[in-house]
Order: sequence, then structure tokens, then C-alpha cells
Amino acid sequence: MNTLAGFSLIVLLGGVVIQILFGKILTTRLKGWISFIIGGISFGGILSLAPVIIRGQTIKANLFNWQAETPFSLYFDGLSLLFALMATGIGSAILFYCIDYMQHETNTTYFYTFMLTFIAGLVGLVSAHSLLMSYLCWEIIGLCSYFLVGFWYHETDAVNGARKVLVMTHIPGYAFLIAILLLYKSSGTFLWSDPAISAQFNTGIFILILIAAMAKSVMFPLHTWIPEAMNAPTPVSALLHSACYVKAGIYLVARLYSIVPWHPSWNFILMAIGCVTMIVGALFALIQTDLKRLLAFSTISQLGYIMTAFGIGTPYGALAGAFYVFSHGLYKGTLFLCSGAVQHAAGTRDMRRLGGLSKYLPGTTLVWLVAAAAIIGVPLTNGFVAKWLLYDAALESGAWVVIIVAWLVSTFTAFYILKATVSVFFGEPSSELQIDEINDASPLMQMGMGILSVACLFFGVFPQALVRWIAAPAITAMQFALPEKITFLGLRVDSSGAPITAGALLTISALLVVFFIFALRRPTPKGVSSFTGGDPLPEGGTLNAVDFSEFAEESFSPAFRILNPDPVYLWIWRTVTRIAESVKIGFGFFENNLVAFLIGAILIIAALVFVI
Amino acid sequence: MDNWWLRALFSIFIWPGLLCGALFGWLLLWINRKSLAQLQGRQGPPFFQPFFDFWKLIGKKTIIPVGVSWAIFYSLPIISLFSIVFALAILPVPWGGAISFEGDLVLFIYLLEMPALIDILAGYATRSVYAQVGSTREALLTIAYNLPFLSGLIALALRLKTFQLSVFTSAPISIATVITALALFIALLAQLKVNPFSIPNAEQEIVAGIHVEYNGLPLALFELAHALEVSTLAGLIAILFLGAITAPWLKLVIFIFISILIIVLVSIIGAGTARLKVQHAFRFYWTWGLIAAVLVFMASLAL
Amino acid sequence: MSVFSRLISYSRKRSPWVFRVNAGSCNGCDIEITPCFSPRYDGEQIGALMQGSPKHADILLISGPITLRTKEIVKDIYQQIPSPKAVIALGSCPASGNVFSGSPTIVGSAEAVVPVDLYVPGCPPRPQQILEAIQLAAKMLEKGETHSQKEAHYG
Amino acid sequence: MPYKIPIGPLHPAYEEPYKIIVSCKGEVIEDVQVEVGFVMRSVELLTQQRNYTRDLVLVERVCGICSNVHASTFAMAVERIAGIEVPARARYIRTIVAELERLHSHLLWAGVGSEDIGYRSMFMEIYALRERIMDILETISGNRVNYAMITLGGVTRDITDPKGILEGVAEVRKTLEKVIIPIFSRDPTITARTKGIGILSKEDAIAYGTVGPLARASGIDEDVRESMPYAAYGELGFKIVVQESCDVQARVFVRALEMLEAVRLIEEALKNLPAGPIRPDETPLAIPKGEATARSEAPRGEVFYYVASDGSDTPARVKIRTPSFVNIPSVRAMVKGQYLADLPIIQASIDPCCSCTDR
Repeated sequence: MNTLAGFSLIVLLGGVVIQILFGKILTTRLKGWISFIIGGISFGGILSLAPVIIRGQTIKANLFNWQAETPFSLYFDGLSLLFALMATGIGSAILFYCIDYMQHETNTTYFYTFMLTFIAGLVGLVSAHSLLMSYLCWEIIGLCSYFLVGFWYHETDAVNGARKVLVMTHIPGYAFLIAILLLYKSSGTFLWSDPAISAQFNTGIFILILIAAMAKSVMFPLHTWIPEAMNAPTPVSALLHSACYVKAGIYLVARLYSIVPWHPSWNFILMAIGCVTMIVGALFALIQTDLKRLLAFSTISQLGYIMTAFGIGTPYGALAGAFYVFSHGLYKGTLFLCSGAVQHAAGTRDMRRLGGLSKYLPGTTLVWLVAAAAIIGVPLTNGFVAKWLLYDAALESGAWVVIIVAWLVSTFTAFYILKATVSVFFGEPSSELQIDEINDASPLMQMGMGILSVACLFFGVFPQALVRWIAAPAITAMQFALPEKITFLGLRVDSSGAPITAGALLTISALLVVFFIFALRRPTPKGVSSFTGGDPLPEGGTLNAVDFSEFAEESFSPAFRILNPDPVYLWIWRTVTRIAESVKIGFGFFENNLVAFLIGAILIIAALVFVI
Repeated sequence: MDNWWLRALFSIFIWPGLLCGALFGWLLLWINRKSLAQLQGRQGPPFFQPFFDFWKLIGKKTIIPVGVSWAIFYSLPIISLFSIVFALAILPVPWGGAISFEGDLVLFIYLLEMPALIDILAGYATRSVYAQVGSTREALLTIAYNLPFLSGLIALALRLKTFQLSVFTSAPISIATVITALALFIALLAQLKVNPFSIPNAEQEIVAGIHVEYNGLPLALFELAHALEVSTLAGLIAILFLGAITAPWLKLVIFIFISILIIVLVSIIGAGTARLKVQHAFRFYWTWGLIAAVLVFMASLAL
Repeated sequence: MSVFSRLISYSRKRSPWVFRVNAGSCNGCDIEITPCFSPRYDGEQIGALMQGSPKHADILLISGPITLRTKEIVKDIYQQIPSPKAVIALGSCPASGNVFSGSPTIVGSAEAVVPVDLYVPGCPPRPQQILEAIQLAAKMLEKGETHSQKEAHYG
Repeated sequence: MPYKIPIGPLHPAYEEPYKIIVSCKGEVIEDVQVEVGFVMRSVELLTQQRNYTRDLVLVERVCGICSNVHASTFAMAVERIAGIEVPARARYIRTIVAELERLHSHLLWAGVGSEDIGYRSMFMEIYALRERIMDILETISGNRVNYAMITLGGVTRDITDPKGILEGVAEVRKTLEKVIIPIFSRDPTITARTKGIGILSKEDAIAYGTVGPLARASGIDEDVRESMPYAAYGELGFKIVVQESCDVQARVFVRALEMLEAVRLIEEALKNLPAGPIRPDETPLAIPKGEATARSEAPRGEVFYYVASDGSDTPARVKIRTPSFVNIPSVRAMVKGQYLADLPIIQASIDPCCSCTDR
């Protein structure tokens, strides 16, 4: 069993090697298939670990010994399982989607190499026993994201975005490194399970690690890089947002629970950051007109929820967080893949120029609607259960500000997701759209998206499966006891958990079928247009995303100025460059006149010597 | 287990669910129309008019406008209807509350939010320009009226330390209950889209609002969902005041009485105001709603 | 099923919803329709309501001699009202053209554009007449006597 | 690109087919495009094919709301050509009917206006009051809408019961002063919807050539009843109502105060109703050759008639210019930058009448 622990990691790295070695020979589609199979195998490998971990054991394995004290060993527990399953599972679905999505691209060896490395990086991060290896993986996924965001390197936006991603997550990453070194200095070990580390842990180190996690997990005010990362190919964005990148910070914070018992003020800090972040993300999502940017800000808001859930610090809160993190991966991945399909079909993701696509992309629309329902929190989807757990956890711990903020933000979530939904898929098609060329996503792409959305529904109807097999081991690993009332057949609902959701779903679907049979039996007149006051609709613009949210934007406009930290960063950047510039000028002057300086200095020294 | 299933089905379909909820909702809607008419010096509709409106709509042929997918057209009202039916089934009315569990308030609120979300989708899905304007207005209203609505319910939940609705009915009445009821009532005006917040279905501006293109059977279902929404929302306020009473029949009488009282109040407000603009409504809810929210929290955390 | 169909036809009588088309009227009829729903006449007591969307209506009220510009509009609106539906031609204009007969810019007869079920004479008819016509049309809908229902029945 | 939303030709807020294509951004109106012509019945052409007596019936149906004004102005023009002297009693009765018509028209407008801001109770209140005026009109003429009161050289029916009318008018004044005007000026929801909305500056009002209450609400003190008295206005004395605030509220006030003025005029006229015949013994069938114009103040503003006669019993040319014809285009100046929700009330505040405009 212990040998299996590293299996997935090795398979993924093997995939990287295959891609590099045979990149010249293989066709684009074949590369995609190979990557997907590699991803699937690694997912299977991690699944095979699950039974052991659910039983409450941990798996340790040494990859190789570099030095006795800092072994590159793996430590696999429930928390690792949660994140590794997410990375490989959602990652495989995304790779499946890539097969068709990327088939017309050049340079796909580069793409698949870094995609696989990316996934391997997260698996490595979550299964690392040594903090040093964690940091290594932390930076590997950072670098991968830099390369992947800059995949279309001939586009200025993409390159600038990639640079911003690297700078804004790499620099705070040093805080993590400093924390590791400080811990090593005082405790003499890199292994996080070592009690010595727990003893040496203090608030300063917590803050340092939190800063790194905040930057990675787009917490306010370090969130501004993520919208810029939207110039990447869609599968990269999906992976970045749903499974791999932003979840790394969440993992780090969650992992702190297994390292050290938390001080109450840490919980407070985390909840405060989470609440502010969810408000900021939702507010900024309101005003976006680019579909992917909107989703990016929605990620910020959703990660605020997750951070808050982990910040509550009770077993129930941890459960909510674990559930939320997985659910978010599922539905956000779906939403991103759908946005990719939209961009693929319509050639744009500017919501002002889209509209009425439901007629041309029926499959994508259906998948999107399921995922949108999940993120809004419609009952019978996993998003609802996640929110339910969060509110319940907050109520249990008396954090009423969290409930009210989270709940109000969820109405904002509904608003901006509906804005995206209606302005992309419903309403009148914009006149700027080339309707004739629009085709739905290919069956393979639809399957990739569909699997994730079906999972959204499945875990909405049977949340117990996720709670029992994935979330519960994770919270055990976080040193929490499983909340009492949770049983397999009841999610804190002593007798009626699964029956009620499954029953509701059954009733609804049965009634839907009956109703449709009844409704379709009745002939309906054809060719009747919609009512436009008698005359045909005038030529010209149609309602779009801007019109949908214009008033909200206007009302919240002060918030957008105050809550945007980018100008501050720009100011810092300019100041730093200006200082560097002046320093450079100084040095430059010195350099250019080196001979004169030398001669002068010698003369002065000679004069001094002479005088003395 | 069997017994539980039967009781659940009973509360979904008979009491307080689909059947009784619809009948009660039609009664409330009739009272609304009748009292409005009386206040305006008119005779008003005959008894139980909404019932006949519903059946007439059922008997009409359905027109699906050009370019609208039939699946979306038919499924939206069904989803709207059943989410509100489930919400009503959860409501712990006297002799009801078969489906009751810890956290049902969360489910209840999300189910209650569904009709508004469906409406917003429906407006755009039917591709009528008027409905689209109505949808944007509805969407703006949802982020406005939820402030007093949610804070009212959450404050109550905090005071009772539970998200279980059936506990609400057994809680004693205090000043906090009254303030909560007020906050819920403020939100109710916009949720039911009555004057002065009849903004998303403003006939004089955007024809018939969101449901412009709906007709026949699907429109009937939307009307039915609206009737159920009326009884659910009025009932939600009414159950807050059932705490002190033990006899179920008295509970029922008071429940019905308070629901009717709320609807009459709504009618009086509707009769005495003009329709506000969406910006007025937004400002109203973010100022008065905020004040109500603060009051509610102060009352329930302090008292 | 027969109980339901009887309930449905009875409901048709009880809830006539009206959509108004001004097809070039002088306003005389239209300002007599509005009082139908005001306190003195109160059409709501027979269940009638004015609807803003033709998709919600049962009864189409046409006033005016149908000018050439509104001809297509009237046809379109008739199509947009879901069956079963009744058409009431209000006043003398849609019947004969009234004082405007002989004008080159009017059709003159509503019959030429849509099948009319009821004519209400008068220039303009009084509100009582209009309400009576609405009630009669509702009764025709109940009994299945309108053109739209007969058409569906016979072919 | 701003989206376009067609308001009309069939729209619940309008009595008549009339189309405004609104270009909006969000809820804010960027531009509007007004389209009329749906109600074109070629009245001017038809008048040339019929004799003067039948023309009176025809021009009365140019507009159902201000029918009497059209008939009387047409009659004034013809009387001017033929040199017919209208008896004093007939002039007074014409004034009374014209002012009653103004009352009913303004009340109709107020009702529709309150419906446009969603205030149904106010609509009901006003329509209940309006019925009272319709009763008075019915007692005078026997008709509720097209009164057929005007004949060449006089009126068709006499006023036999001035007392009953006085009572009715007093009741109208009471309700106006006690209920309707206070609600319109004080109710917070109404003020929120009317104050500062749809501003038409004095310069714009002059530039668009607006007439009637719309112009008077923008501070232009122009009224045909004063500047060119006809019927009995010269003898009764008349005060122009002017408001300076240029918004919808000003138009509400102008019409409300005009209604009070109309009530005063009716009372005055009834009290001073001279005795005598109501029409000449013989009405000429053929009108001598000549041409003439006539102007009068309809509820919506100045109505202008030009009649040319070639000596036969049918006019050679009749030209009608109605107040809405000049008022409707000013919508454009009023709605730019306003909210879509305000469009109905702004549009209603000019009290457009398309059957007049299109003829």
C-alpha cells in the first residue's frame, strides 16, 4: 500500500516525460488522449488509496532520501485525499475536454507538459511530508501557471497577465519560505507532523503562511492577479480556478489545523478576511462584462466562503469547508469549461456581444444551467448543501456576522450568475454575432463538462457520499472529531436526509415527465412571434449584460473605487521602479566615470597620505 | 419509515402543500383584490375569482413564441411551482410540519428564492424585450429586499439558536418577534410585487412584465405558484405569532386570521401608493431595510 | 375528464380577460372602455380584466375603422391571442366605417381582417353596452360558439 | 450599443396607437423616436366630399375627447365666411360645453396619468368624479362622448336646467379642492414620480412651438381664450394659469388649476346665461365663396381650422392643425436622460392625442 502512495505522482511525472520525449511524433489529439489517460490513471491511483484512508489510517512513503533530516517522503491522509482527488478527478475531466478544445492549437506538447506538471504539483503539495517539498511544489505550480497563462505568448495581454500572476503570487510565496526556515531554525525539522514544529509555531509564523496562502487563494487584497490570468486557454483557467492553483492556499491553511491547535484570534482573522473577500469578489463580479473575468471574480468570492468556513474552526465548520472546496471545484470547473465552449463557438466572451446562444448551444446551456444552479445554491445541487453546512456551522458557533454576510453575498451571487446566464444564453442574439457559424461544443467537450455537472447534481442529491467518504476523512486529518449527528444516511437530519432529497428529485422528475406528456399532447400554434406592441421589433441593439446590472453598478460605484487595491500596487511599483531608476542613475554615473573616480580617489588618498 | 413518507407526501400535496396552499392562496388573492376594490369604491371581483382565472388559463391553447425552446418554456413554471410547494410543505402550520429537520430554514429560504430566480430567467428566455426589462428590475429588487428578509429570519434563528422552522412556532412572542415580523413584512411587499413595489410587472411601462409571453397552461402554473407564494409568505409571518397557543384549532384560526390581516394590510398599502421607480425601491430597501436589520439584530441579541 | 372540461368552460364565462386594439378610432370608444373598469361600472365584478399582453387575453376589443396602417397589426394581434378567443367590434366604425366610410385610408370593416363574433353598435357605445358585450362574448366562449372554437371544431 | 424597446403602437399605457422607439442604456433613456400616423383616416379629404352639415358630424369625430372643440372651431370658421352672427345664448352654451369638455378631458388625463405612475386608487377616484361631469354633459346634450351640440350659427340644444348643472359643478369643485389637488401635491409617492421629472425648459417649449397646458407649465402665458377671445370668453373674463417649474408636476398643477378655472367659468356663464334664441332660424346650406381661419383653445391647446369655400355646399379645403401635432415631438426633449419608468408619465404629461394629430 505504501508504494501506491507515490504511484499517482510518478504516473503524472511519467506522463510529462512521455509528452516531452514523443512530442514531435504524436498528433495533437493523441497527446490529449494520452494526457487524459495519464490523468485518469493517477485519479484511479488516488482512489485506490481511499479505502485505507477512510478507515482512518495515514500512508507514508519515501520517494528517495536526500538527507536524513529532509526526506522527500509522502504523507497521505484525509486532507491530502480530498485535494488530490479534486486535482486528479477534475483535472482528468478538464484534460478530456482539452482533447477537442486544443486540437487546432500548435505547441500542444508545451501545453500538456505543463498541465500534467501542474496537476502533479498540487498532488505533490498535498502529499508532501516535508515543508521544504511543500514549498518546492508550491513554486512548481506557480511556475506552471506562469507558463500556461502565457501560453499564447504572442499576445501582449496574456504575457502581461502571466507576469502579474507570477509576481503577485511568487513574492508572497517568500513569506512561506521564511516561515519554513524560521520553523527549521527553531525546531530543526522540516516534517510538519513533527511535534517540535507544533511547539515552535506562533502567530508570526501563522501570519507569514497566511500571507502566502492569501496570495495563492486570491484573498482580498491580494486577489487582483486572477482576473489578469483570464487570457489563458480555458482549460488552464478551469484548472487554475477549480482544482489546482487557488486551492493550494486553502490546503495550506487547512493543513495548519493538523499541525497546531489554533489560537482563537487566528480564526477571527481568517473569518474576517473571508467575509471581506466574498463581498469584494461578488461586488466586482457584478460589473464585469467579460464572461471569464466575471467567473474569476466569482472564484474570489467563493474562496472567501471557503476561507470563512475553515476559519470558523469547529468540526462542523471544517466539514463545511471541505465540502465547499470540493463542490466549488466541480461547479466552477464546469462553468469555466462552458465559457470555453461559448468562446469556441461564438468567437468572443464579451457578454455585451453575446446573447440567445441557448438555441445554438443546447448542450452547453444545459450543463451551464446545472452548474449555475449549483453556484447559486439551488436545492438539489451540491452548492446548496455546501452553503447549508456553512450557515449551520456559523450558527452553531454563533458567528452571526458570517451568516448574514455570507447569505447576502449569496443573493449577489445569484445576481451576477443570472446576469451571465441571461446575457450569454438567453435573450435576443446580439446583431454583432455571426449566427451561421455557431456550433455546439463537440460531444467530447460536452462529455467533459457533463461529467462535472452530473457530479454537481449527484453530490447535491447524495451529499452523504461526499461527506462520508471525502470530507469526513479530511476533517479527521485536521484533528477534528466528526460531528456527532453525521451518519451515512442522514446529513444532520436524523432520519430524513437522503430520502428527502432523493424523494424530492424523484417526485419532481416524475411530475415533469407527466406534465411534458400532457403539455406536448396539446397542439400549439406555430410561427407566432413575441409581442412587441404590434409592429416588428426595431433594428438595433439588444439588452445585454451592461443593461442588466447598470443600476447595481451605479449604486455600488463608491465601493468599486475603495475596494480596488490595484492602484496602490501600481503606486508601490512605480515608487520602487523610480527608486531603482535613481539608484541606477547613481550607479551609472559611477560606472561611466570609473576611471576618473579611480584616479580621483587615488589622488585624494595620495594627498591624504602625503599630508599625514 | 413508511409512515414518514406518507406524512411527507401528505404535507407536500394536501396540507399545507399544493391543494390547501393553492386554495388558501386563491382566497388571499381574492381578499386582496376585493379589499383593493372596496377601498377604491368598487364592487370588486366575485368570490374566488383567481380560481376561475386559473382554470380558464388551463383550458387555453399554449403559444410558444418563435425562437423559444419549448423545454425551457414549459419547465420554468414547473420548477417555480414545485420549489414553492416544497417550501410550503416545510412551513410548520398547525397540523403540518411533517417534514421538519434541523436546518430546514435554509432549505425554506432557498426554495422561496427560486420563483424570483426563475422569473429572471423566464424574462430573458422568452425573448420579449419587455420581459427582459422586467427581469433586470426583478434582479435588482432581489438584491434589495433580501436584506430585511434574511436579517429578520437569521436574527430569529440566532435568538433561538436553531435553523429549524418548527422551533419558531413554539417560541414565545416578544418585541423581537414583532420587529422580525415588520422586517419580513417590508420585504413581503417586494416579494409579492405589489404596490409600491410592483416594479417588475409594471403594466404601464413594460406591458405585463416578466410573464408577457407566457400564456395558457404555463401561465396558469405561474399564477398558481404566485398564489402559493402568497400563502407561504403570509403564513411565514403568521407562524411567528403562534408561540403562546397550544390548542391546534385555535392555532389554525389565528394562523388564518393573521394571514388575512397581512393581506389586507398589503392591500391598504397598495391602494394608497403610486408605483415607485426601481431606484427608489433600491434606496428604500438599503436604508429602511438596513435600519430594520440593525433593529432586528439589536432586539434579538439584546433581548 | 368531463368534470374538468365543464369546469374549464364555466371558468371561461367567469373570467374574460380583455385586450384592446385601437385600430384608428377617434378615441370616443376608447374613453368609454376605460370607465368600464372604473367605480361606477366596474367590469371586475363580472371577472373581466384589461390585459396588457395579447398572450393573456381571451377577448379582443377592436375599436375604430381599421386604418391601412393598423390592418396588419390587428391581424398579428389576433394571431397572438391563444385560442379560444372572441372578437368584439366596438362601435359603428369597425362595422361599417361610420362617418369615415369612403375614406381611401381605411379598411372599413373588421370582418375583412379578422372573424368578428360580436358587434356593439353606437358612436360610441355606452360603457354598459361594452360590459354587456364582454359578458356575452364570455358566454359564447363557454358554449363554444366563437369563430375560433368553431374553426377548431370543424377543421 | 443602447438597446431599443418599442413602446406602442399597442401599449396598455396608451389609449391610442402611437409608437415611441426608446433607446435605453440600463434604465436610462438615451434617445427616443416618435412615430405617428396609425390613425390616419383622411378626415380633411372626406370633408371636401360632404356638405357642411355632414362635415360638422365628421370633424366632431376627429377626436373623441375634444370633439366639441373641433365642431365649434369648424363652425366658427364657416360662420366667419358666411357672416353668420351667433346668438348670445348660443355663445354662452358653447362656452359651457367647451369648459365641461375641458373638465372631462383633464380629469381623463389625470386618471390616465395616475394609472401611468401605478396609482390605481387615484385613477378610480378621478374616474368616479369624471362620471359626474359625464352626467352633466349627458343632461345637456344627451350624449356622453360626441355631443353634437354645435350647428352652424348656434347650438342644437338648450340648457333647461342650469341649477342641476350648478350643483354638479359645485360638487366637482369640492372634490377637486378637497381630495384630488391635495393628493397630487402632497402624496410622497406621487411627488417622487412627478417632481423634477420630464423637464421642458422655456426655450425648448418655444423652440418646439408647444401650446396649451404644456406650454403654460413651462412658463409661457399664452392662451387663445385670452389672446383671441371667442364664444363668451371675452365677456366672462379669464385668468391664465401658468407654472414656472417646467416639470411633470407643473403640468399637473396647470391642469388642476385650469379645472378650477373651468368650474368658475361654467358657474359664471350659467349665472349670466342670456335669454334668446340658440340658433338662427335658418341655417344656410351653401356657403359663399371665401376663406377663413378660426382658433380656439382645446383642452390640449390651440386648435386651428382653415376653411376655404368655393360657393358650393361642400368646402373646397379644410385644414386642421391640432395641439398634439406640435406637442408630441417635444417628448424627445423631455425624456433624454430620464428613466424608462418615467416615460409613460412624461409622455402622458403632454396629453397626446393621436387621432387629432393624424386626422
